[in-house]
Amino acid sequence: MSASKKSYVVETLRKAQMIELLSKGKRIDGRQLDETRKLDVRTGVIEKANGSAIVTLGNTQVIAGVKVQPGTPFPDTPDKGVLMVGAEVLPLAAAYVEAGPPDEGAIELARVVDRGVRESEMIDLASLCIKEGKHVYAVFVDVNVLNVDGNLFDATSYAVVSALLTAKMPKYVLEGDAVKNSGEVLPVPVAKIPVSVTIARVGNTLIADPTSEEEAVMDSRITLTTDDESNICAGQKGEPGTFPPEQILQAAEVAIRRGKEIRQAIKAATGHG
Amino acid sequence: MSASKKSYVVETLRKAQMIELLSKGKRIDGRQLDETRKLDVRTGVIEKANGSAIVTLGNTQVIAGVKVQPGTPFPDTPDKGVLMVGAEVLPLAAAYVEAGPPDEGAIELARVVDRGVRESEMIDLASLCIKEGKHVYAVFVDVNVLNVDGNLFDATSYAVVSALLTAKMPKYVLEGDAVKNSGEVLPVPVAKIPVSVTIARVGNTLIADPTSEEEAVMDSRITLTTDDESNICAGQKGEPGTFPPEQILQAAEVAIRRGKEIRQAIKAATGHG
Amino acid sequence: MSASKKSYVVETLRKAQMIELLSKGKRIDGRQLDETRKLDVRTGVIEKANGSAIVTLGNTQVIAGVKVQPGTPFPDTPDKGVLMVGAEVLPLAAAYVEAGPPDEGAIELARVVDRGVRESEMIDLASLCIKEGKHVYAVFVDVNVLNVDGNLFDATSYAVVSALLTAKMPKYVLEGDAVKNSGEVLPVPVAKIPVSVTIARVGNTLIADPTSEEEAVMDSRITLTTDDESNICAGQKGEPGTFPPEQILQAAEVAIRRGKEIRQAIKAATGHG
Amino acid sequence: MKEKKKLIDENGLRLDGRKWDQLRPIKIEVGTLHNADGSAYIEFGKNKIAAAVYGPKEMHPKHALLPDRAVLKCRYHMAPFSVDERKNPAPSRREIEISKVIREALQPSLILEDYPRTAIQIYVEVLQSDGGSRVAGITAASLALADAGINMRDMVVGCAVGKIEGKIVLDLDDAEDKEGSGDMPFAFMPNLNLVTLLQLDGLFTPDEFRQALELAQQGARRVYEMQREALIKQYFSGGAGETTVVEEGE
Amino acid sequence: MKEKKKLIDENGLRLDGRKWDQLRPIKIEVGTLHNADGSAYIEFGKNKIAAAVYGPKEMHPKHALLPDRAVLKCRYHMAPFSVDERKNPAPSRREIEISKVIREALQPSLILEDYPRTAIQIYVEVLQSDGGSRVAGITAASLALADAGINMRDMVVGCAVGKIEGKIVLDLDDAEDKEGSGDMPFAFMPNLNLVTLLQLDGLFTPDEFRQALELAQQGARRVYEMQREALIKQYFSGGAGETTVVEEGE
Amino acid sequence: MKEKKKLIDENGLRLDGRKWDQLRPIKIEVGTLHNADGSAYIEFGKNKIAAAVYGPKEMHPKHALLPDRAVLKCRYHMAPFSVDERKNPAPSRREIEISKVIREALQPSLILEDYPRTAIQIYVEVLQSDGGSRVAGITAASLALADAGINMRDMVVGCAVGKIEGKIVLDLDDAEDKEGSGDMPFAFMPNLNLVTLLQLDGLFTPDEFRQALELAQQGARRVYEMQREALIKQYFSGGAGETTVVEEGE
Repeated sequence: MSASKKSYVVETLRKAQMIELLSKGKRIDGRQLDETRKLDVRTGVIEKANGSAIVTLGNTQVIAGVKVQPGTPFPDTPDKGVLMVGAEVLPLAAAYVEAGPPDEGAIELARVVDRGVRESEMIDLASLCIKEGKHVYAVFVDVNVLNVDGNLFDATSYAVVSALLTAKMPKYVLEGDAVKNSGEVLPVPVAKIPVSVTIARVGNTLIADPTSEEEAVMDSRITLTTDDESNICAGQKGEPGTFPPEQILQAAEVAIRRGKEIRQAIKAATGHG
Repeated sequence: MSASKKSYVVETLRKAQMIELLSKGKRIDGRQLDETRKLDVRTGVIEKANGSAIVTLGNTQVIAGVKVQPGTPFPDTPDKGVLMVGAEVLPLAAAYVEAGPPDEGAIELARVVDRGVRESEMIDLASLCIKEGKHVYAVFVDVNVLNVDGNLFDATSYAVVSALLTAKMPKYVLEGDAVKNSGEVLPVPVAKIPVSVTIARVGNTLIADPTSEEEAVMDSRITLTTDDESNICAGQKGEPGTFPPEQILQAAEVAIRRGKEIRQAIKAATGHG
Repeated sequence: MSASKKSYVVETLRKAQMIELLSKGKRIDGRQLDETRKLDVRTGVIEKANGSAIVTLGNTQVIAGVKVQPGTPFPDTPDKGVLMVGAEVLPLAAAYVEAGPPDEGAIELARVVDRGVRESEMIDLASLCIKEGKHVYAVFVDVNVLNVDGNLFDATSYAVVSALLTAKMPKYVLEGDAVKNSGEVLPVPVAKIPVSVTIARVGNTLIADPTSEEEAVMDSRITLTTDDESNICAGQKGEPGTFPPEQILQAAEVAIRRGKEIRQAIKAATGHG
Repeated sequence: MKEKKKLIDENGLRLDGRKWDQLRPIKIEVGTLHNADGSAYIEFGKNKIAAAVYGPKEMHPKHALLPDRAVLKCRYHMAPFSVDERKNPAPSRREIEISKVIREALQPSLILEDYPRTAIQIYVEVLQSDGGSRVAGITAASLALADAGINMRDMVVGCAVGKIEGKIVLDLDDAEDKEGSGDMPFAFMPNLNLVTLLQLDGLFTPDEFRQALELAQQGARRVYEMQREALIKQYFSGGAGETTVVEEGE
Repeated sequence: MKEKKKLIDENGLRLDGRKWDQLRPIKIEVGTLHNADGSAYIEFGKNKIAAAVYGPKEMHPKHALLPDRAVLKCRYHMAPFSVDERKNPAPSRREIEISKVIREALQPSLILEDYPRTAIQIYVEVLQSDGGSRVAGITAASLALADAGINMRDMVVGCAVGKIEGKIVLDLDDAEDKEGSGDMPFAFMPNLNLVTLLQLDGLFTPDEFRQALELAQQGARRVYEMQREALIKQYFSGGAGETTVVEEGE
Repeated sequence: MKEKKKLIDENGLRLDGRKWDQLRPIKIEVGTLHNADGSAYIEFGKNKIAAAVYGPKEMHPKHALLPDRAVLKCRYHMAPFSVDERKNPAPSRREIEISKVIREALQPSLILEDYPRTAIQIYVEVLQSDGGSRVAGITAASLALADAGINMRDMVVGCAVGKIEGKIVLDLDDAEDKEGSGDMPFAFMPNLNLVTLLQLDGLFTPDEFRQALELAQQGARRVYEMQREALIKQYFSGGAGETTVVEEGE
């Protein structure tokens, strides 16, 4: 049973208990405050996709699949490939999830992960143009959440990045004005490896990579994405709480430090080590 | 008032009563177990459609209209015409029906009828290509249910088939790269006449062409569509009940036998006799 | 607080009171029966739009914006520009309005205003063709209601007309088969100035330009649009009440007379005086 | 609307041979649908329209019921094959607007206070569409309401008037509607002498508007005769329970 | 369906080397998802399908609950990356129909009367799709129902039969489904000997239909052996609470 | 984001003549809408935004009410004519996300516990959009909440910071947002010194991030002065009930 859907009465009790524990620097599952959970990355799980990855972060599990198809560029970027990141929290992933069009939470999730990939310039979209204004590669990355136990942002981000790092796409060539599959296979042109780290604020304490139980009592969270050079390339504060400015800087420090470890783990799992 | 929406209490009583009657080989309306209701087919009822038919099966009444327009082929069948069958149970057809997008029942209805026409290769789609990959005839068949009294599958199937058998379409020709109406009129190229027969299981008894009252107590139904040579070309078991395998073979026997009679009736009514 | 959403109990009391007042030829806000409220028109309020106007009619306030873009003609009018009028009653405009797709009231509003512009041939759509069958000017007029205090039909109509009268559009020219912005700027080709006037029937009395409070007790309304030569170019009776035929003729007389005054006011405010 | 074809010939006859004040052929049937509480079918020119009524019945959602009268609901809908170009079955903005004006045209005729806390649902299904489908639909729906036994103050009957070749004429068909320069759908309670629907597109001088309003009433009263005949046949000539057909040809 | 490729070679073997009555490789796991009340995962050829069950749980909306039994709900859904061409994530008409037939195929096996006024929700998520995804999904969903501890009369197990090169064969894969001339998805309660799902597309003579029905039962019984083994391992071999894997390769 | 144009000239001035730490011209009005319980209007550069509040009011649907506090709802919406290319009026995914972050940015300032079992609804309507519309919308919405008399812990005030030509600058406009290399929308409770919204796109070194956070607070405090002035004028200078205008030009 997921704890992400907050029951107010339970929440109050739990929160008091958890804050007490946190005040002693302890977490319910024994982790350090800034420690992230065990990360498992399996790639190439969906043969019909150009790239795929199942990421397990604690009990949170997501699957990402990449599909590359010939497409039409957006009018304002006629010389660039198209990248689309979608996310759905499958209703089998937690008791509170309902089937239907994505709610604001799933939309935020997809958009934050999309910006993390897009703004870091992870994918060299300029090299995905086939004929300016007419034909480009369209890269669809779809993420389905299979089990919810907190911190969907990071699990999704790692799955997307791992699927893209291991994706192979057909080389498309022009034949007259039409696009043809050349038969050759290329990697998706990856320039950087952005890694997001989410820090929750419970009471006045910051904790990294919150579980559903921790999310149920958090006041706010901040997700910060860093690139290989420890630049911050995406950020999103969420939930109806606040951060003092100095805690945002602390969060950035954790995101950079833990981000490096996670980037290494992803590189190792995807053969980019 | 329709009886298709099941009220559980009434259902239990009715079912006991009906099973008792059926155990004596009798039906409420006096029909034999494998007897279908009176079928009336009127074609050419909508002048603005390329073909049309109103089919009355007992108190169930449906209208089908065919529209033929120039269209674009599906990418995986560039040399074939497009056939689309839609069905809507109009809200005036029964008290339980609500306006709105088609529910799962209407979607199943449309898809089963569509497969019955498509998989039997009733329409020679290959002859409906104008220019491969570019222009084909698009045949839309839309069915509206006007009154519900059971067995919408068969009434809809007969209406679709009758409307197609009597449809006339403009002959389209190429003029440069564009499609033009030549002024000539052609029949829709019909190769076969598929006929569906639906058998319901109530208790352990099979009955053909159930009314709404019978549907309200049935355990399951099976719709089997046969072609002119008594091949089975579509099948669909429905409702949350079961069939012993041997009753499926019995149902097939009824579908073939009654199908022949109904095919004759449709041929006669559409001038294909 | 808006009074447009009728509370039945209050409605009955109010209506009795208002009918008594009206029987003495008086209105709650002191107006004559056929008097319209103070009209204020401000144009050019949205720099990013090709034309715009905020219209304040009593406490009713609406904003209209015009966007002109290259577009494709409708198949049945290949030699004419495209005109689209949309209307949304923003949820901030009254307590009863809910966010979501436009309801039947908003759809009626948009369609009546659209017909008022379209059927009066206010815009010379023939002159908005760039290349027959291929490229035309598409003129979008969107109206957002900011505050509801009755008679949205007329306020919206005046805003649309004022925005169109002051709109400037780029001159598009053909370059090969493509459309290019020439850099030149043209006015939108306005041929006439249609003006709608809405008359409500409360009991047996007709009143012009009803407020929300008056609408809450009206039996029916009629909106009549006239052009510069006092022809009637659009009409719409609404609400579940009636009009005796002779009152429709009275309403037409008021619409023509008051329409002239309002046309003058709009001309003055838009520099067409 | 621009006039391209000659819509009235030298003998004063319209494209389909009618005179300026002549209705298209009409056929009316009552009690046509088995399940509905009331139903009627009308052919009005090429219009073929089924109308049905369900109710008074339980109101859903509960919070929208009215404690002192019935809620009236109406859906006007066109079959995909009812028009020249296949129509998407999802309700268009046009259908939503027409549903509203039809409901408002019928409501004044109904004594909804007799059915508090209930809903009465009207369906108008256009199987084939020609000019004037909304007013033909109103005529049929009013019959379906009577067939359902809903208490009424009067019948409602519809009829359009238009302007072709500069002349006000009765009951435009599709071609006239498309090529003509004005159309005015109209609905009326003939015994109470009250207008329940009026829409207008095109250009009418004040005087033409007055003529159009007069002609619409005359036309509506003629349609009313047929409507009444259909009801009388159905209920007072032993036809109750059966389908009654009334036809007016030319 | 037209046959273009040679689907059975001179040795009687199919494109992937199988004999006419041979199943594709199957792998089954039970208890794979942490939050669900019951779950299972199946690989059936290239099909990769996760099934999960939530319930019995509170029924929403209240007015749709049944006083004497549980309401069974089912969603069959394909991931956008599960098929060759990316699929729009919104449910297609195909997915809506299959959700219905899967629900109706599983319902006869469940003793819903034991859970009045509740809802039981089944999810079938196709992560990768191959021929026969609906029947593989049924097999997995029946295991998820058992894993959730829902009272059952029997397991349900699915298996398709098809016609290629004029011959009735077991368990079509994607290529055979596309190029073959008939497909018959089938689901079965093996101990009660009752058919719970049957669909058919293509052309079968009455005799072929009889053969197909026979072969489908044989195939389903073979899948059932694996299904049973997975359950026994999970619950009677100390594996409870852990994920159990059963594999049948070729 | 790629930098193509020269966004800062040799005198250190930006395209519109501003210095690196300078805000665009701002105009604020309170109490602008007649029907809303609270309202405000802001012009922030070319942004023109109306904000309104309805509530505390009855919560629908009932089952979603909270027994111990109000439910806060928020809709951020752009008019079709507010942007260069006409925007479809249906809410985009972008608008849905921004509605969420605005709500979460305003909620910490409100004492929702004072209004159990009710709903408070915020509307932010962008009539013309420029860089920073979400934070300008937050500034206006916080004023509308105050104007509606909702109990608050502090005001919320928004201000973005960005990176152009490798330099951290205050308050990007549309051109700078498009051509620049980073944007960080930010909202703040100035008296409590707490951040309520922070988003970030682009590339910031850790040091730039620290600078940006500092500059954002400075900018927000400057906007707060205007916000406060507008409120004081409205409520303590005899302006209550009237519309108050505060302007800061350059």
